Amino acid sequence: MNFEFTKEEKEFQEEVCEFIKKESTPEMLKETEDQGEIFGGPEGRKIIKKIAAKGWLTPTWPKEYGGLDASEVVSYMIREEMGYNGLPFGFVAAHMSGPTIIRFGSEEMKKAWLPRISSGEVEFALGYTEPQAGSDLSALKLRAEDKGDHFLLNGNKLFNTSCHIADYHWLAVRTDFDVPKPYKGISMMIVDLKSPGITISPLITMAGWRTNEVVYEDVRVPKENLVGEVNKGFYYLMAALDFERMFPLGIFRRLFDEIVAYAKETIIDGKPLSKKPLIRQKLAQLSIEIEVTRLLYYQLAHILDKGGIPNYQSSMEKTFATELTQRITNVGMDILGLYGQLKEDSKWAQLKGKVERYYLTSVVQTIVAGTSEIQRNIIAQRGLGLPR
Amino acid sequence: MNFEFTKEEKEFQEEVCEFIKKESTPEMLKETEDQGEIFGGPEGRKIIKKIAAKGWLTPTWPKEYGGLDASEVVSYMIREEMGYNGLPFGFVAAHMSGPTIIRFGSEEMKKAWLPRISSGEVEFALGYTEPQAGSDLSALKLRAEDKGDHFLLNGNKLFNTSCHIADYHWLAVRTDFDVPKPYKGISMMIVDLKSPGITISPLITMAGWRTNEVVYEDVRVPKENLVGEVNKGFYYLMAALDFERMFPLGIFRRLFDEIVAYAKETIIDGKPLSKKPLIRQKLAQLSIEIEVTRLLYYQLAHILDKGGIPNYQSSMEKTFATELTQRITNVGMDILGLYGQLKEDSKWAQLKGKVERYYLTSVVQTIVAGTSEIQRNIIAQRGLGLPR
Amino acid sequence: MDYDFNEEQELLKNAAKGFLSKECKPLFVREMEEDTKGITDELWQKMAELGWMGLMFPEQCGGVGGSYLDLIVLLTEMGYSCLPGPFFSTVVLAGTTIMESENEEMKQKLLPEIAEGKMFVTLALTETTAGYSPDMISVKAQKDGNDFIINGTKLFVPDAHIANQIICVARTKEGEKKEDGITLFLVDANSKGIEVTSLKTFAGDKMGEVVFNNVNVSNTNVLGEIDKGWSIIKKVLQKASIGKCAEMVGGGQRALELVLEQATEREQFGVKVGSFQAVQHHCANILTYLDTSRLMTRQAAWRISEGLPCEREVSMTKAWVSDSCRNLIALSHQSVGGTGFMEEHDLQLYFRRTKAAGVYFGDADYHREIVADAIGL
Amino acid sequence: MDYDFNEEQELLKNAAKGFLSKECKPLFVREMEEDTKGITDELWQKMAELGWMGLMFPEQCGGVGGSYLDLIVLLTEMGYSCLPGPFFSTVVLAGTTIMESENEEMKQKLLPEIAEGKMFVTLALTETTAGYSPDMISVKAQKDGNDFIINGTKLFVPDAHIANQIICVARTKEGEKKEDGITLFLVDANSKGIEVTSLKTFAGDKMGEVVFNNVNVSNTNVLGEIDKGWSIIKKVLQKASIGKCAEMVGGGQRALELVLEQATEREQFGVKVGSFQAVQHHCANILTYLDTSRLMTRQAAWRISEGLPCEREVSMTKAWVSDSCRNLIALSHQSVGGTGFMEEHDLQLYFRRTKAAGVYFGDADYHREIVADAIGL
Repeated sequence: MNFEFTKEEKEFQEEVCEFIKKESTPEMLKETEDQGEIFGGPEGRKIIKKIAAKGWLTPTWPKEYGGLDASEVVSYMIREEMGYNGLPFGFVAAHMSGPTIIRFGSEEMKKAWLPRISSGEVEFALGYTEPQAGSDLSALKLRAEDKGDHFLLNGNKLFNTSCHIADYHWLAVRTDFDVPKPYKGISMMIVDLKSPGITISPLITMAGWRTNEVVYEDVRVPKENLVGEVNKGFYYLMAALDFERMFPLGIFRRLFDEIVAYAKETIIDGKPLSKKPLIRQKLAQLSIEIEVTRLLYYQLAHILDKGGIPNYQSSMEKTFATELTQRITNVGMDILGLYGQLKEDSKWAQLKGKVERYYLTSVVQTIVAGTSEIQRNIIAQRGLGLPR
Repeated sequence: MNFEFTKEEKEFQEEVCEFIKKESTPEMLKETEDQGEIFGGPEGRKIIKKIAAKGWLTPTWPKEYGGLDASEVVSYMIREEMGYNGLPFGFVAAHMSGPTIIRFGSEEMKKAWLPRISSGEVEFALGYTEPQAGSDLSALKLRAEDKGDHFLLNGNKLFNTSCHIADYHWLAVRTDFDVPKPYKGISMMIVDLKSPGITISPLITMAGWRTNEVVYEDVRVPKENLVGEVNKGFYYLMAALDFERMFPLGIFRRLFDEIVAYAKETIIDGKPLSKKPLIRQKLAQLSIEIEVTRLLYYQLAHILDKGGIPNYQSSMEKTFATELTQRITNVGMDILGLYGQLKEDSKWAQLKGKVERYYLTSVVQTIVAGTSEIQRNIIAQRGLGLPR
Repeated sequence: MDYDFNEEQELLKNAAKGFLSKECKPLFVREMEEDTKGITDELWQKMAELGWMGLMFPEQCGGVGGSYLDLIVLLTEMGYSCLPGPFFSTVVLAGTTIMESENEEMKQKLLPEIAEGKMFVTLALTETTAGYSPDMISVKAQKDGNDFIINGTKLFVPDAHIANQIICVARTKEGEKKEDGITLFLVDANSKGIEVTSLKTFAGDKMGEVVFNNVNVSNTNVLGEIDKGWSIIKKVLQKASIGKCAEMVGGGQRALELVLEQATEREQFGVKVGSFQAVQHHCANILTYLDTSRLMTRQAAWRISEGLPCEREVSMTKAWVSDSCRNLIALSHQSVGGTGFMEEHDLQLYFRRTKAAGVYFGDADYHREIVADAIGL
Repeated sequence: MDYDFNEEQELLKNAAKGFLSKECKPLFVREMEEDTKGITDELWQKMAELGWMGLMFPEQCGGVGGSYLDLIVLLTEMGYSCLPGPFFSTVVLAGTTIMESENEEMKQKLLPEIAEGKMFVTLALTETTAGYSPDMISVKAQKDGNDFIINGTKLFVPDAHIANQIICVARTKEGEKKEDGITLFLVDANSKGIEVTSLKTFAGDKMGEVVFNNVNVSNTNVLGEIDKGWSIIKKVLQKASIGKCAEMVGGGQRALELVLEQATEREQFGVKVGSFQAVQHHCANILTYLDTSRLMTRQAAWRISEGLPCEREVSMTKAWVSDSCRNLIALSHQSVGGTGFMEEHDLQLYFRRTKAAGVYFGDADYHREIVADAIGL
């Protein structure tokens, strides 16, 4: 039993942090925040290419594809530190598409895509959700008709977040329209987002970020862009979730540390807020829950490093961590009181308006990538064998 | 709009409290507590007969049946005060069977039973739950076969709480065995608990109270004991719930007041517990929730007095109040700390061990008379029209 | 017991609902958030013509002679429609302060102007300590002959940017008891030495920093008695707290409707979203928060309106409603799913406003502490 | 990182589970709650023969030379089976105190006796103030030549009724710092002036009031250094806190199994109870409480076992597990329904024990306050 990093891992962690801090620019930090921590903007691409050059974007990949053959613990640690230090930390290509290609893609596809992904050269946008297919992805309708040498795509995607700054769409489409079980007619393909016939329209979230509606009208996709076999897409998609569902708390852990600093520095009634019993209890409780999340998070890496596949544990970590983000921002707003409402560019704003901003963004964390309700179903059904 | 009792109601409330306090004996109070606040023991019967003689057991009933033609507000207030002052406050005959007989019973049945009920002479035991029929009462199986001049009963009831001290069983039985919708084959009847063939076996709860398993073997029940029409029992049963589902918080409100007194009197570290910020917050929050319950509770009476029928509001009051009982006892245990575990007859026990005892009993409040889960289904489906 | 509004109140409610559904659509709400003024003259005048500004002012002051409870009816509907603009600051905060000051001259001078929609007034109460207790009043008003000289900074002053008059809560005496020595001054917003800086808030309402730099005020501009202003502010805070509760209840009602629209229309896994037990239980909890918030708000408003003792009930209500409505909105977002996170979905309006309303005039922790006192702890 | 027990620990766990499932059935647990002694000689001797009492004692003191982590493996299974009796007081409390005292003579004298199951020892720590901070130690030991005279009342002393020896935590000096001036005395339970009164507890464990009335103790019976006993007690409290967490985790595991039995067997409305989403979500929350409690407990136990700094982790864990396991049991009761409220259903055993374990050695509020200090608030 061992709950700490090894000496080497600790040293590596320091190296990562130092490198990030050295290479971070205010422009990159602002871009990341403005875009809702997604990757693909020009500033983010600059620093990520440097990080990728060190193998840190895809540390667990084989060296031949640009990885380090490193452990999952190391990989998880890097992502946590990237989030904590204000970098984008979720990469569709490196963390979802890449592993799927490694596992299910043809040799040609591996050669074509993996080096470009691991070097940080290309980014994908997730192409799952549709207006009528949210929690229930099997209901997706975007049609891909087999036209011999290509597929012809028609339909709509909704809330496909990175499409306006990513290069390719990691797209789930319907290739069989008459199967009795709808999930059996789904395929995965890689689509150039600059393809003729694709219209990307912005949707603005309450947090001020952009997400997108994407309309496909007679878009031609070459056959070689099909991932794995036709009609097996739902299986790939679900398998990827098993491997990749996780939520690094990093950015919110950073916010918590800033709230703690604020409570210690802010004097009301002649003593720091941090000496008020109610505030102490609230912050102590959050620090406990952050520790709980750390254990749940690295448990996933531990399971993978042992050669296993996280079962319900990913759902548990995702749910616990994302619900915690809302408790952190709630307590932050409580502690800031009337100051909590002031926006970044307002006189008297505290912590650069960060608490207010994160308070807004935390709302969606328990909804995207599988709602808390779906996750609890999974925990009960997969983790405890209760009936579907 | 008016959220207070009228002057007359306040005077009446005082009269009720004074009478209860004057007539209460230590034996009665102990018996009530030992039995889990159910009615039927010898001491309880003594005082209830006196209360019934004033019309307070069935205040809303017509005078001809032993009532006062009083408002529901008055009736609700009496029950709340009875609970607060340590009396039994739930009466199957007066509050569930009686109103059903008034609404659905024949003239003969009314004449035969209502005066005996309103005078506190007889008490019924609820006969709904069976081993396989808890939340789903429509699954009940106890067979009542039509034998011409009588019914012949065979089967089992479970958790039928008052059977060992009540006089009659207010029994839901199956009279039609082949209906496609099982709830359509249920009838209600009144059965003398001393009938040959009835075996009542004790089941002890974790709170130390007794409830019962009741076995019917070839028990003969006269036809005139059928309530209303045959096979309409489920309808009567559900209608009664609409009218009578409520939870007077009284006994737990009393416990809260005693915990508050304890917190004010107990000096730790040189100051009363009631001056500790965390304890102040917890007790203040409970006092708020008790106030919320008061409003929900009298809302039911208000709706009835306006001539309406509470829809989802009874489920809401029941759920809120019973979940609050658990919060009250939890906070009480927190405040008592190590003392909380000491039982009544132990040296150093505080508040006569009441907190520990109520902590145990509060567990079942969110389960009996419809679990919180069932209540929330009702609130969503009836209150908001969501699909069944 | 009678939990219901009377017939006139029901009429007022329906009229307000009808009017606001036409004049204060969600798009307008969003526009006003971006607008520097935060209200249109047109809407303000229409509201004045409906008698809303003067609803609870006496008839002899140009008002309708309604009760505080009538005002609550209105505020609930304003919360339902997210009405922007200075109604709360001018009518609820300033109007109440002027009424409670029992200064007939001031009432005659100011209330008709407010009632006719010709004047914006606000209350400058909180400071950088951002709290509502009397010990947090440090802005000083120094006597200077028949005048007073005010110095200091007021923060989070609602609608300060458009106020014609500002009621400044200032300290005129240092006493042992912190509630002694506080005086209310009516200050012309154009007075020399006043500087207003607008603050951008996440709820989109308009707040200002108001700096008083040697601002000269005549002693005829004192509202209430010198040094005894806090007793007025206490009453204002009670009415304002319950006013915010009414807004939250109105907003909660709308949030529930938005959830039900989604739950009864959207399908997932072949059935309506609203048929999932998890969604049903979220909805049941939403309804419980809403109903209990409404009942508590009505009771407190009724007690205030009747002049009954109400300190305990007001703080119970503000604590309960602030917490409950925040929970209600969180459950609403969870039930609606991704769509509800979009700017164009109205739920976000209620998310932001409910959070702000929960903090104004004391959050739940603050009011629970008052309740603890009130129940003798 | 390695979250798993090693092979020997897995073996120990399975052996303990097997043994307790035979020797400590629920019926036996109930009998022992009523039994005055609370344990049978037979079971105690069998446990001694398995080496459990001496598991973490050094081999030269008749022990097995295991680690604290090994003990946690055992305590988890004891929690799973609700093991009654004085194992916790004799081994975890007293055994640890003796080990930490680093008094070789005492260790040689007492540990082998404990390991062989021949001696019950307990720790008399808390008093009528019922708290775990050093300022709550008021029982006095007055120097009298080479002896000390102890006077005062200890409360909530576990298994005092059968203890052969009592370690009394007494004040020998009044200092500025409350943790100075505390000394630990090994007192023969049969000493003149000791009076033990059994207390009836709702968890069914045996607690006592121990009154010291001019009890004479030789200075050779001091454990650790005079006036410096609190540093030992601090370590004992850490090990005891996490020991209780292990018991709660074991109990939580059993509670979950009881829920699943019901959920997969019982039908209502024509389907298994466990197919209702509300029940599934209760179960998901139960599993989350259980897994996180287990992880936190393992981490804290590992840190203690390795001699790493652990104050923060211990208090985090005790706070988290106390709250979580109480919630876990409440959800379990709600999921099982009426049957679970019956005395004959085992869930009630866990309900009572979990609540008691949550309070022993500091409840969640108490430990959160320590965490607040530890994170620099």
